[in-house]
Amino acid sequence: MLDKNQIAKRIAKEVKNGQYINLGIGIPTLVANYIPNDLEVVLQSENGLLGIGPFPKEDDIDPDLINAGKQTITMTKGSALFSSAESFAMIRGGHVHLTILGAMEVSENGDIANWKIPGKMVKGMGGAMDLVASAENIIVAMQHCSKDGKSKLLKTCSLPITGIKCVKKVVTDLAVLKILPEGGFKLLERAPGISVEEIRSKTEGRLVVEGEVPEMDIQ
Amino acid sequence: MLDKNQIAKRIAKEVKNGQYINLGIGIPTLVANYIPNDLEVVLQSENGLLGIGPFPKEDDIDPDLINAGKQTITMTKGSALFSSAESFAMIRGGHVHLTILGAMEVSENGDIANWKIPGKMVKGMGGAMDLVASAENIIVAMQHCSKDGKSKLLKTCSLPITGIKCVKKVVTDLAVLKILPEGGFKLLERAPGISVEEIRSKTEGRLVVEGEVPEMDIQ
Amino acid sequence: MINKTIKDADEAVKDISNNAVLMIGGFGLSGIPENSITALLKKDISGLTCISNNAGVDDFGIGLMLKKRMVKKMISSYVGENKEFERQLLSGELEVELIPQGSLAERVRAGGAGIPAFFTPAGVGTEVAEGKEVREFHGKLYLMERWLRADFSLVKAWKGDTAGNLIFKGTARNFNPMMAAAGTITIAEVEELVEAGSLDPNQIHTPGIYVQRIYQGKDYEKRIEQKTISQ
Amino acid sequence: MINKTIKDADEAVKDISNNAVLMIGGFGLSGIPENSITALLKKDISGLTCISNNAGVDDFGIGLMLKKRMVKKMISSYVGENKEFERQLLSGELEVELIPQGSLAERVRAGGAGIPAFFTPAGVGTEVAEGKEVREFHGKLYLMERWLRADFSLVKAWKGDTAGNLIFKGTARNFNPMMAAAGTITIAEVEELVEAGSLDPNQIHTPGIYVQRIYQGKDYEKRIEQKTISQ
Repeated sequence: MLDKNQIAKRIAKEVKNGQYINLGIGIPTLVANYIPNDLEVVLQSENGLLGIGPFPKEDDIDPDLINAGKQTITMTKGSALFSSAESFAMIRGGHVHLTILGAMEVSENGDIANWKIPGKMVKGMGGAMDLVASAENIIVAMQHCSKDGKSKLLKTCSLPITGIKCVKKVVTDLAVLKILPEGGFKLLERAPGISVEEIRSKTEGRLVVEGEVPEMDIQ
Repeated sequence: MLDKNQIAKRIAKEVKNGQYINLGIGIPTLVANYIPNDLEVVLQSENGLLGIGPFPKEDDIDPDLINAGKQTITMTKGSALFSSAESFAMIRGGHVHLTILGAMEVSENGDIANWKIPGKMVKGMGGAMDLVASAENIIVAMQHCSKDGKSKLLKTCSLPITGIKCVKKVVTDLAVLKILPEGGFKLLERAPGISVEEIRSKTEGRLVVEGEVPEMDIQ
Repeated sequence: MINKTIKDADEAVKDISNNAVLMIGGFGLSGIPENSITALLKKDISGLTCISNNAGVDDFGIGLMLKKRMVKKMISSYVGENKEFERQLLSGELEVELIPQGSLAERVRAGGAGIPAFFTPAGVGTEVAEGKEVREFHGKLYLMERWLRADFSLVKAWKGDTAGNLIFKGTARNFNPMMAAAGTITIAEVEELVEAGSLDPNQIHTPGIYVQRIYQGKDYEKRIEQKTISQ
Repeated sequence: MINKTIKDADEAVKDISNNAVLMIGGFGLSGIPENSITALLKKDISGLTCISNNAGVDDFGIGLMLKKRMVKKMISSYVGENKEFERQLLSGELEVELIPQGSLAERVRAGGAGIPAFFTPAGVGTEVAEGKEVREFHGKLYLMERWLRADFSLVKAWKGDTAGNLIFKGTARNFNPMMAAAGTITIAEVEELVEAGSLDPNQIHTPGIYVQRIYQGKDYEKRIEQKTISQ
């Protein structure tokens, strides 16, 4: 079973040279730590920055420079600042190649729910609805099951959804799964030591298994 | 009968303190020369400038600084540069208070034609259609009649129109006329020495004359 | 050049009264109009509609206006980080309209730019789409969204000049430029107010045409929500 | 940072072929991509659709492409100042779509921003409205206009860096930023190309994400159409 950093590490392998990438809050933010140094990529912050750098040293903190999670950040060389309208013009216009975000539920046809639990929690969708409706490639980082053991990979989402038919791939603590165009979670890789049977028992949506399923490489 | 500069001079009296103004090509451009110095106004150039200054001295010519008529210009203090999208956002959003432009025809309900003569001339509408559809106050500067003596103040425009029910006032070589909300040219002022009868005979659209019509003050 | 300078925050907000619709710039606590909010808090008004990406935190920013019960309705994309907000929301005391962040940014931009409606893919198939027109373009579904405009827009810039031109700094720009354009009366507070002619016209983020009042702000706290450092 | 630098104009336009849809920045002859146009003129291609506010003059800019009969269709707001253009138009050799300048600017912006359609008042009641949906909002009539996108956008900036970030100068900015965002492949030529990190991130007009290729231009003529001086 992978921990958060291992999930992030596995997702980092999906990143390609030359991509502009939006990382959501939580596990997705950790992905930045594992992107190989030989890849040239640019991280977008939806509050108006292309070129997120590492967190600042104590002396370099600038309250006028934060990411979408309101964390203090720095800028890389060649970065650019802009308004929120320009930021979402980029996202909506398909200029951001890859979006990595967390989810509370994903359905077998690629629907995602991550913004609201009726009666319990309403923080708002922030930029998530724009991101999932726009990016050409959307990867979800999440736990395979909730804390009380219920599958979060479902036939249909039970929570209010954030977007329809948009998720392309899911990386959980147990597996890497691709959403098939015709619907269904195709099992691509297993976490080290996790059996296909265990994944099947913890996946409520249709699981598609073809041939031998390799273990993930998270080195 | 007024010459071009006198028409411009008369229109300059319509300008109010604190206004943002777009001046079209031709007579409207001349208006800038007659705006009283004690008025603070800002001239907009639709190709991306707020704060048009005087034409440059020979040594100050900058090919990267032109107005919508492609003339070399200068900038006033406190000016701002922006893109064409931002420029028309300003215009469409109603932030420009006054638009002064030329016309080939104006109708008694405020329609204007100034961009095309079928079969003869098609230069394009440029920014005129956006301006007339957006500005809260539109004043037309034009000759009362064409070179062959035909009235250009009509019941309905004969040429393809640029905008409907948008012109508020017309200043010609013969008169100042207000377009009434219910339709019709209300004669406000006569050019020095021009009789109401002459104006009536040269106005094809409905002319409304009430009481004594004063002569223009073009000092 | 038209001079937009006024004395201070109190003068800036003097005619904001009950039931006004306000836009308030900022993302989280970054780039919020601290002085104008402080001046508003001194006034005895209520029934406000606030359009702002966030709702501040419990003891800073719009959070203080919520605590004082000045706000009838919030229009935002994200309102976490705020217990008083959550309480008023769950108890029904506060009306809340949640909008995808990009739709919010674009609806405000459309308000300033005179575009009454446009189509966006954000929210298709979700509860955000309820009651909205859905239309297909090029094989993809889009929602029709309307412009947002405000009686007053409160924005905060880094530098500004007496003609109302504004320059923002870092990610404190965020919603401020669009809100400046979408307010009938736009009130800008700046960290540094200079004479018209002192700023490079090529570097202006918000042209002065959008700003009706500008003043020199003071005592900026610029509170940080998530101080994060690397060792 | 991703490096977008390429050698020169010839390399920049090498894969532009017959029937491509191009956007070309500039207003009049100001801010036009002189080097990219010159490189295009060396190629043996035709059937191009050119989206550009103007069509150059007889012996400069897009006018030269018209003379060489490379262009099948022009989409512009104003095409005066060009006799060859007028001849091809009146003879029917050239297809022309005239669009109000603000609608052109906004349609290009919409293309880059992923907004397939929006409403504008420009052209209501005129022949521009023919075949377009008309709708009333807040008591005023508006036309629905669609986005414009291009296979290639040719833009010209003052300064640029290797990451593709652009800064324009004066009124030479005009249509260049929106066109940069609306091209599948955007080719930027600049007067001064610098290393990523040399430009102030706060002063970038076009973020590098929109630019696929950037090169150092040369021999700018910057021809003036209406030299006007005050005595």
